[in-house]
Amino acid sequence: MSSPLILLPGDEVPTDYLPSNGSAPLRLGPGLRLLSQAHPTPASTSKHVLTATQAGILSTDNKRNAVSILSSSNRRYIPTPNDLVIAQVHHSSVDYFYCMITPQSPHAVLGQLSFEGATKKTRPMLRGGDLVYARVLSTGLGAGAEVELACVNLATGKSEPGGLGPLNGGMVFDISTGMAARLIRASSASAEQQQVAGLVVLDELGKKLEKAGGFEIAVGRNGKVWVDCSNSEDHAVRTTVAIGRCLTTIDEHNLNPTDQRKLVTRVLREMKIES
Amino acid sequence: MASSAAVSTAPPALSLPPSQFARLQPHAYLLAHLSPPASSQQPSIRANGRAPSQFRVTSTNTGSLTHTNGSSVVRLGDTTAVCGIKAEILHTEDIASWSVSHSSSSSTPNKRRKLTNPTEKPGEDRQDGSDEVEDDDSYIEDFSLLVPNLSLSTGCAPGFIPGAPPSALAQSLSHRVLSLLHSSRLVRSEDLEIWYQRPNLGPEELERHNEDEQMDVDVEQDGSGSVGETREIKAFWVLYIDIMIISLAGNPFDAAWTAVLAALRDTKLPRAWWHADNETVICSDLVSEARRLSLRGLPVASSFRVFEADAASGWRAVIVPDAEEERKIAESDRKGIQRRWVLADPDGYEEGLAQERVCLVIDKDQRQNGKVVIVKMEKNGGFAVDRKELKELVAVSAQRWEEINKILGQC
Amino acid sequence: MGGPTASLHPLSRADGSASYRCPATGSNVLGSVNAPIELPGRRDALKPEDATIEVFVKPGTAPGGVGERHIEGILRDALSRIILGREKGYPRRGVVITLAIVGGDSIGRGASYLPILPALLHTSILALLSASVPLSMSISATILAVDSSGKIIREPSSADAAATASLHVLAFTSKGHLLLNESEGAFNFDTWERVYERALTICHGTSALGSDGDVAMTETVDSQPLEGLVRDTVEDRIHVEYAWKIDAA
Amino acid sequence: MTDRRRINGPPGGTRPPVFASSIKPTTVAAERPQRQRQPNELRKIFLKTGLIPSASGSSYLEFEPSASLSAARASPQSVIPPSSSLKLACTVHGPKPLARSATFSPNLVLTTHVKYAPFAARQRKGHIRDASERDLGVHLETALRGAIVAERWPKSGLDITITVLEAEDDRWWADAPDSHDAAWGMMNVLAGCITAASAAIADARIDCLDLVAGGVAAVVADETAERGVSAPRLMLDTDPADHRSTLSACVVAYMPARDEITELWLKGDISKASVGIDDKNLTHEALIDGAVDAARGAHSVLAEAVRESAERFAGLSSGKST
Repeated sequence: MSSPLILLPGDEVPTDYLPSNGSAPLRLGPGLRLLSQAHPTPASTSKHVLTATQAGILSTDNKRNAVSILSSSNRRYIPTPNDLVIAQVHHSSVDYFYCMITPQSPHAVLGQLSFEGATKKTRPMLRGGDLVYARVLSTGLGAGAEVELACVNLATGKSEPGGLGPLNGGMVFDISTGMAARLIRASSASAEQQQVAGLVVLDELGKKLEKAGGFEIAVGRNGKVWVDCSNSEDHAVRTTVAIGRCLTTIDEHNLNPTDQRKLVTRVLREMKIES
Repeated sequence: MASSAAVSTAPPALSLPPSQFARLQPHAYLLAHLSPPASSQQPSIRANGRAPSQFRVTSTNTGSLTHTNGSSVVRLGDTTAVCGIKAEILHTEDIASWSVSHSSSSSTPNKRRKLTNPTEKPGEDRQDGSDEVEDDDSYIEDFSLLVPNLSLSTGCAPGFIPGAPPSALAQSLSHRVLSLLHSSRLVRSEDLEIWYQRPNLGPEELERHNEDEQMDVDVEQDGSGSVGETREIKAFWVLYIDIMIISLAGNPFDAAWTAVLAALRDTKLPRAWWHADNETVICSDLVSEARRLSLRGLPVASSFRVFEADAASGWRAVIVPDAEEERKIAESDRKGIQRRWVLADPDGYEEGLAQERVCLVIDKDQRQNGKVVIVKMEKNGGFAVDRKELKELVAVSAQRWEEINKILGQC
Repeated sequence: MGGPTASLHPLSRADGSASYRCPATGSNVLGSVNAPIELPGRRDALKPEDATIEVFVKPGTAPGGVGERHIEGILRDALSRIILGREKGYPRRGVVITLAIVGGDSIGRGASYLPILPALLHTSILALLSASVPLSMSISATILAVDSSGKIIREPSSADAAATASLHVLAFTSKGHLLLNESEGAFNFDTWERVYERALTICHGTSALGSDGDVAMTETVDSQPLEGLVRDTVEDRIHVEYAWKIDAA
Repeated sequence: MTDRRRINGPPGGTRPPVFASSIKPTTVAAERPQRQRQPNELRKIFLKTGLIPSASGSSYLEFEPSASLSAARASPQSVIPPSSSLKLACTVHGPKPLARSATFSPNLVLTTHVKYAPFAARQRKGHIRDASERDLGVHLETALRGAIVAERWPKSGLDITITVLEAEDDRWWADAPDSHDAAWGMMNVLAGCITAASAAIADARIDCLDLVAGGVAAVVADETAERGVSAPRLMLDTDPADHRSTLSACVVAYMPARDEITELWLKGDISKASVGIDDKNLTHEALIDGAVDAARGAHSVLAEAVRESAERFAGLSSGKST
């Protein structure tokens, strides 16, 4: 199973590609569905088959015993509960901030009190154009349903995972939703997972910019990445732009790890940022 | 929708009256009719009491509308179509593209043409002038001589707002009628041409010639070579074919097409000639001088829908057997339970329950012992009908042709 | 004369898009798909358990007319059979397919739409794949003309199409079902069966139903099956997008 | 001027045929049709309900062809019909909930729609309603609104659609169309519309005060062999093609049981006519009375058709319960 398997809708998933993790139930990810035999014929061996419903690469995860289809990476973002997004406040009412997740979708609501430690007195005063890093709480049902966001875990009252809340300073760059998903996976530690996502850029940047004061990054599933280098003093803006350039270029040209390293070196040299 | 659950319990012990059941569980209701329990010894019959390949009672009436050149009323069960044809005159001087080449003496415009006669070799037609004249109908398409329009905004069924512009369905039906009129080449271009003979012949002769020209369409126009110098087309008849669907209970296309067919057969065009002094076309109002159109054949339309037993297929994820397996399953169906039914001439209720549609337009070639000629074959929206099924449907449509031929012959 | 060519995702704003051109018939179509999207103002007409599929065909030069409404209906009926409108996120929402006829001859009043139908179908299916709309299977379609001597011409040019006895458009699913057939002109059933065989070979090659054996001779005439074109186009795109993953593996 | 939702004719436009006899009217035996009925004799009306099952109520109405028309049908001489007879279909849809956007209404909202088929008249009609068709719709709505018990159906709508398949002529075809001459045929069409709609509403089982019927009367002047134009006379249910000139005409929508008129439409001027002759009875009142008499006649046909509809409904429901 060295070469990746590309499936089209209606194609069956060959059984030898499935993770063989014994007893644990197989988890089906997006792009796949299980079909049962409607009219059993003696010829057919199995009663069930797995078929693809989207075109993409078959991706298997032996550890979690999961299988899914990786389809086109450049999709419009559709809010799903628990996604982390970067939203922009559009306007506010007494109870809610109305935020923009993507320009083409209706506004999402963010409760004035859904921030860590927020009370009527201490709630953040956000104005139109301000950015928040938030989690999708619910997407509602049916047409016209509102997407609800929160910057706090309602059960614990903490901003979990860390970093949720207003984003001050920095800059936002647009990337593809596929890239955003990869960045999230890559940034959530562990070298092994970075291998999975095929991204070394953050590591590389982190190493090279350590001396210059490092940087902060937040990735939203809605195809936005926020970068801030306020620690690097006079180079702050230049470094921020350099990081943004690296990320968007890698996204556009689908660079592999080797090229990513080369790119980082080149961009930093061009922007005259010492490493 | 618990229709799959209702399937098993459908036939016995209904607490609802049938009309209510039909509304609440339409799919199960029709299925229960089509697949009676084996023990009951009942034949498979549709909810409307027809056998699967049975068409509704069809009746036509022609010539009852006073202000038309030809008219018809066709009733296909509860679907009623009224078709009226009004002929108007298009002067060649009003045609922007009527170029010098057209108005010159040549009566055989050098235009593209379709060959229908399958025995004819390609390339041969180019030399044979007389055949060409008979076969060339490009005028009809090029100058829009046939103008069919179908209207559903007559209150024919709830859901069509009266006075609103034609719905997508009405537009689609209008287009299908026009495209079938073109592709079946039902109307002959020469029937619509109004000629002018320059008066180097005596006026009586002109009269006579015109008559010959227009009355005898089958006469080969060999004369066009010799007298061609002085003859030219001055105008065309344009047929405005308007179809009003007065009542819609399924299968509007068959009703509309039959109405068009009947109205065209009823259509009489007055004798018309070019009046050089007035520079206009004058018609004779004598019925004895008017002539009927000589139509090419009698293409008859038959529509079908496929009803599938498994309405839940959209819900339940089942393996869709590929085409090869499909055939094997179909074989086994003969013995066991039937899964799908091809319903001829669907009514409105059935149309709502069956997605897959087939429409066949066939004619019988009278010159070749009534050999079946398919003029149009449309199939869309499903997997059930394949080669074998289409072959059977052609046979059903051929029977329907006989029926319609008889019905139209009577009026 | 080259075969048909296609590309995925030429438009960046749409959820999915594709362009398709077939030099033989002279058709060139650009299509986009937006799905799932809210269809405001049509709430009463939306089906509660299924997606609403809308198709719009825009002719290149002339304004649209009744012919476009007809072809939109044909496309909608065919595509709604393979789109899984009941998958998560799709019920009560819309799948909107817009097809622009970019090049080729414009279709006149009441003229046949068949010559451009295969291109419209291919563009739609590619755009749907590019938008990752869940589908039960893929399709491929072709147009064949039969001339008066009974010879079958593959993908006739518009001039050829006008001079033939009958025209046939057939669309097959990737599992070999006949999803759509539109035939016009005068022909008999035997002729159509020959057309069917040939069309199946064009769409699927000989491997799909090679049981008869006698279809092998046509293999040389019809180089690459059209189903392969759809597959290759999608695979190429995925190879580009997942270069990082494929290279790493 | 192309309509993108319809199939259009040649862009240059077409002309209706011109007949040789209309240029030289003497050539063919083109004689004005003559009224064969007595002045107070009505044409027979064919009226049937329930022919369109998909509608809540429906009716089909046809006037008996005039003597000249049936003669022309029996032995056709000329392709130009001497006159025509009204044929129309009426459907009623509802009561149904009003559109979401509509404002609240405590009463049944009546929508009437009259459309001629393109082939209904001597001249081809357009696909889009013209002013006269709209006008007919308004007149029809007034006529019916007075008869329906509208408060029985709050927040509901009732659509009444009439398709005129064949209309009455406004005058004899060979008469020069005088610009001052009114569209007399429209009055007959309206009378027919009222009667047919009334039957369809009853067929849809909408509560009504009474069956409202339409009737037409006119003051006409005819040519006679001896003295040219004869003295104007009052006639019921006139066919405009039968008469040399129509001076005035009146159509009423009348409810016999209540002796009420819900709609009155009077056109033309009879002052000159009444001055010129001694007959002092030729007043507007007489004209209206004449129209009411004609409506009474139509009412008897209407009542019969509605009785039939009721019997069918009763039969249907009894069949259902068994």
